[in-house]
Amino acid sequence: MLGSGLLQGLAVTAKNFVGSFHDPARYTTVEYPEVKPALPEAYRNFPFLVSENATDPMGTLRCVACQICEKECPPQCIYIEKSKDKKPDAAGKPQIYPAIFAIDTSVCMSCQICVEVCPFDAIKMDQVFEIATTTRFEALLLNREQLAKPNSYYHGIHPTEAAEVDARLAADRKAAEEKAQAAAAAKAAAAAAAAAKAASPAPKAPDESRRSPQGEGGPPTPKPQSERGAVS
Amino acid sequence: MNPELLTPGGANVRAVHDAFHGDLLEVSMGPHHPSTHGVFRMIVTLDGERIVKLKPVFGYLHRNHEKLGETVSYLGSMPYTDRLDYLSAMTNNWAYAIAVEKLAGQPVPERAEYVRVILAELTRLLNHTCLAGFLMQDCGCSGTPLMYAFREREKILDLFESLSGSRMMCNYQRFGGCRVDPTPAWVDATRTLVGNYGAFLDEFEALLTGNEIIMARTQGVGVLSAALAINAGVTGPMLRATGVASDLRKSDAYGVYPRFQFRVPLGAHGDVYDRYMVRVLEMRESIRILEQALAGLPGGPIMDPKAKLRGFRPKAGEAYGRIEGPKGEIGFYLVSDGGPNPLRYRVRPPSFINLTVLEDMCLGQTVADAVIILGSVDIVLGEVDR
Amino acid sequence: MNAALLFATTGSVLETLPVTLRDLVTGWLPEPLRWLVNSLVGVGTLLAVIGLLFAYLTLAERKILGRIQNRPGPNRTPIPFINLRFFGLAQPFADGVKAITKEDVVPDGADKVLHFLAPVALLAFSIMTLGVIPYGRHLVLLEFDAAVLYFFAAGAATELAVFMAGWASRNKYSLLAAMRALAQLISYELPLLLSVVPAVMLAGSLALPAIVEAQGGWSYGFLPQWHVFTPWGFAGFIIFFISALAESNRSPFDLPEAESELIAGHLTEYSGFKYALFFMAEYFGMCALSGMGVTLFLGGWQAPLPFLEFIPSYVWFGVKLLSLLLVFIWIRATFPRLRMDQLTRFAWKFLVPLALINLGTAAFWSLTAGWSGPLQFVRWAVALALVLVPFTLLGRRLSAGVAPRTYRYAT
Amino acid sequence: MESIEQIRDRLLARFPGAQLAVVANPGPAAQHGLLLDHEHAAAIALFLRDDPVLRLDQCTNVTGIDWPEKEIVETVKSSVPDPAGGPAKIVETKTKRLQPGCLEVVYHLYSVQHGHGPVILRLRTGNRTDAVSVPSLTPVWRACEFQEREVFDLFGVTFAGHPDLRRILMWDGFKDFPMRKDYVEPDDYEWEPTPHGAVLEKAKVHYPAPAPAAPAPTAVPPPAAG
Repeated sequence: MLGSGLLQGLAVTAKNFVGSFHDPARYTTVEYPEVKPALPEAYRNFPFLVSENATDPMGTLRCVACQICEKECPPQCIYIEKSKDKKPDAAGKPQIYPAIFAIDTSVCMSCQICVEVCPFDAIKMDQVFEIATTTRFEALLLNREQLAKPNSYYHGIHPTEAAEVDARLAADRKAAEEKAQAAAAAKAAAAAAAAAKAASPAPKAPDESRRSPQGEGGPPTPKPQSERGAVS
Repeated sequence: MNPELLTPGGANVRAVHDAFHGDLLEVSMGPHHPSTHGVFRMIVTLDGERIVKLKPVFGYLHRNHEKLGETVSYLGSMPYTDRLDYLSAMTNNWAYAIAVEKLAGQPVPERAEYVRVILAELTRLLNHTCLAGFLMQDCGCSGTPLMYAFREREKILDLFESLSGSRMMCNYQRFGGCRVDPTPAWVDATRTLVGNYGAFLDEFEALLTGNEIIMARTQGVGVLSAALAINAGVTGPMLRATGVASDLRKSDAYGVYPRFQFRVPLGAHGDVYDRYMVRVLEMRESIRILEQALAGLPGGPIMDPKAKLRGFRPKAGEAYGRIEGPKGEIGFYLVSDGGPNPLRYRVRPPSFINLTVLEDMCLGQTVADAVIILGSVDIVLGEVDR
Repeated sequence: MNAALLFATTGSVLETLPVTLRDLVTGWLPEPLRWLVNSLVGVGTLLAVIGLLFAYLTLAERKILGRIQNRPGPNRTPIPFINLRFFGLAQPFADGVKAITKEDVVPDGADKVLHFLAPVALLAFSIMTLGVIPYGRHLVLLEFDAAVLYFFAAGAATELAVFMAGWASRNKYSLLAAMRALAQLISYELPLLLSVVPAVMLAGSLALPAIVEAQGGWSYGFLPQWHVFTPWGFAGFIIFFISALAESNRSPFDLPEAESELIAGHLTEYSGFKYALFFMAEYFGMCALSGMGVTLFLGGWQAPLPFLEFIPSYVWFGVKLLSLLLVFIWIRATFPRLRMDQLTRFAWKFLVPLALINLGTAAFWSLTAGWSGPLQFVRWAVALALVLVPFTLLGRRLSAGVAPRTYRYAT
Repeated sequence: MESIEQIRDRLLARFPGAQLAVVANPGPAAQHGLLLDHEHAAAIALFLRDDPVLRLDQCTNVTGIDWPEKEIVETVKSSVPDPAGGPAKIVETKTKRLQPGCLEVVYHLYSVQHGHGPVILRLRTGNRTDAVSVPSLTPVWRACEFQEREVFDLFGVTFAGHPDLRRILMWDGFKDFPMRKDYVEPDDYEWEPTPHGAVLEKAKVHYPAPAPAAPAPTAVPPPAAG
């Protein structure tokens, strides 16, 4: 009969009216400034630079100014200038460091490609979102000091990921040390034997192989186009 | 085939114009109009409230996405694809990933294929739910269906956020797999959502599908013939609403879709109501696919271990990869010269091409109809204007 | 016994309380002046009460709409100085301040005089309609015999003001809206009037208090003799209500200001306080038509059950008025908008014939008032058939070609 | 579906004078194209659409490619017999030649009816400057209407026979063709300060700071220092 669909609709809206008072699945509003939403661990917004030590953030940046992120950044919002000198990093090894590291957050789109391409785990995604400023230009251009945040902060926002990173870095460091020791031992042995050998290769920077195995991609395997599967 | 179908407007304009003799009124609907879904513009010539001519105007959101794609690396385009059709970032990602994988001959592990199907079908749910809400808003509902649609959409976006880190700009697919491996907790949460979605759809349909006003407003409005739809490159639910059985999930059988049991709903009239109903029925099939995919989700790596992230340079050649996006066929055409950036990066935007027939559908209808016809095309200006 | 007496006396005291209060103030005045001051006090009170009702109706509408849509609605405006939110109860006043302080933009090409006059005229006509409604047993501001005619004459004039606004704005959307408003007025004035005729017929008077009085008493001791509880009255009430929705430009008949099609229709070129005046007039019109509906079909200020009579009549009127207004809001939250041709077709091919048939039903009902015993059942059956059969047949005709569909699947 | 060579052979049999060439795709996708001549393009397209075996009823994707002029260095190895009678000497002669540039329009055809595809049609312009016309396929597939307009808008290819060839994404008064490889973006394209000083420098050139003494005629404020 004419109107039955309309009455059905009225019943649905009435149900929702009542439901919004007792059913949290219907009434999902979070009243924001008073109540903060619980962020999932994977949540990302704007990158920051990881430093090992909270007391000396500039001195213990993991970043070695390799400029890979600057090159890969799709909207080109990262700007890096390498240092002229070298400073010891957290492990005590002399490294080039970023003399200028700036991220224009008015351009950054939080895509986290910089994080993915970084071979040193030096740049990670932050979870800040209350970042309104009163000016459009300078305040949104974050410099090295503003970007550096300690590893403990990283553990606070992405605990699982940070633990993995730390374990990997520790393993890499250990492997590097062992390699260096072995090299030193070999060197000493070689020096003792012939005393005319050139220096053994310097220990390599943390391993890159986990993300980008060298060598060409896999063999071309076209998708099975002919495979017409179960059609109901 | 009737050759007059091929001239835009053409015969229809004359027929309609002969039937009415009043003075014509030219109205510019948009770019700032509540129902043009962004900054779309239609220059509408009216006779009374009847439309005798309608010319779409594009480009208010144009940012030359394709040029951007040529200036950044293959990987760098991935986050930009999120911003094409910003309601369905996951399917855009997938279409782009499929094109690049074709170009480079990159295999994808099975688990990643399953995850891609799950995310694509979630995106379809999200997109179609929102579309139904928007369409009803265009019909004059005071926001109620839209708010229900957004309520459920938020739940799907929460899933996307906890997986990819972002609600809408997911940037999740990679060439040769996916970026993050979903945790068992995430899979459980998805299962819960999928389990509840049918009940939501029932309620949503109780509000809308049988509503006499909606049926009166949408049935017989904006009729599109199957012949014209095929010829004009219309794809997706719009094509299926005209009764053409065309679904790339079946015909291209990409990914692991052949492993799932699902049906393709078809309309018979090609009007707005059919377009709405085809989408609703598609959502029910999506739920079936999701249930099967979640049940059969295999273990294993999420990324092909040989896939390259940095220094990705496919050999010279070209590839056109396409998938069945929620709005239709979303395709990417890539030409590589062996460099790190594509030589040519082309997006085949479904909603842009579906707009080809907008004038044909609107002629002879009223202003009020034009609004819902546009709504039923399901456009997102980020993709139309690129 | 004592309790009943107490109730009765308090009831009558409360019943006459507004009049007593007014007489306390103005009773010492000489006669012609007293009449004038009394009228002014009445008008002032009415405007204050209805104005406050308007303010909180907007808030209630937004809140209820919000809750229906699973969101809280406006809840953040604090009460000034004490900074308490209190469910956003200060929202209407914040809206008012905002509307007053906003820049008033008049389009360059607009007819400035008409553009200014339109909201004023609209508000004036809607206030005029409020004057004749009996808000309580002793609360009729303007009591005269042709009240029904006066009400509909003033109500129809509001649409002319809408046309004025659309025409004067010199905006294509406004013009389309103006045309729509006129077509809508012509289409729905007829069923509105036709649905009122039976009520007038049965009361034998065009005066509203008489119509209310005619609905007094209870059949079988519990069923109020309101018109809505008779077959013809129920049908008439539904027709009246639908037409009232259309007359007050409310969803699903809000075509003149169709937001998704015509941006804001005749309101497109209005801003600031003029816009607020349109808004106010819309709500006044809604209140007036609801009040008319209550008066004609829902027994006016009559209590629903005999033992509830101790509650003053104006409270009953208020309760009924508010529930009707809630239905307005509920409908707005649920339904989409009709198209122009469907709107007129619905009026001419469905409501007008039904209203005409309803006239016959009412005549039958009044002629058979003396039937008793088993004949009562016959009376009800015939009357119900006279309502339902045309409804079903006409409804089927109207919705021909519009039906839920079944869909096939590709193999 | 038939291979591209089979299609070419059938087309050659059907259209004897047509100049058809298979454009091989060396990549793993192996989607080879068919280069058409302008003269027969529309007829061939119509044939492909209506041919009962192929029924390429949907033209899903139309796009342009800009091939700028390219200097190609070819190394030819030739063996020069040693006059002294020793083993032949291999001499490498390098020749430089200029590969002429062109604009190419690519059509991806699929069959909705049979569910196969793609067949890729390619049309090339004579050069990138004056002979930039190709025949329009809009009369065959309506799907080309907006996409050909887009190619015209962004690449500057004119389509002969297109019913409504106007700019579509850029505005009507726009001069250049932004998707061409040699397109130079205007210097006022983006002038807000960014970490990349190059943009800022360009902005400074475009918006010279008004001289402090003279009454500044420009209303545009100088960009804030970055």
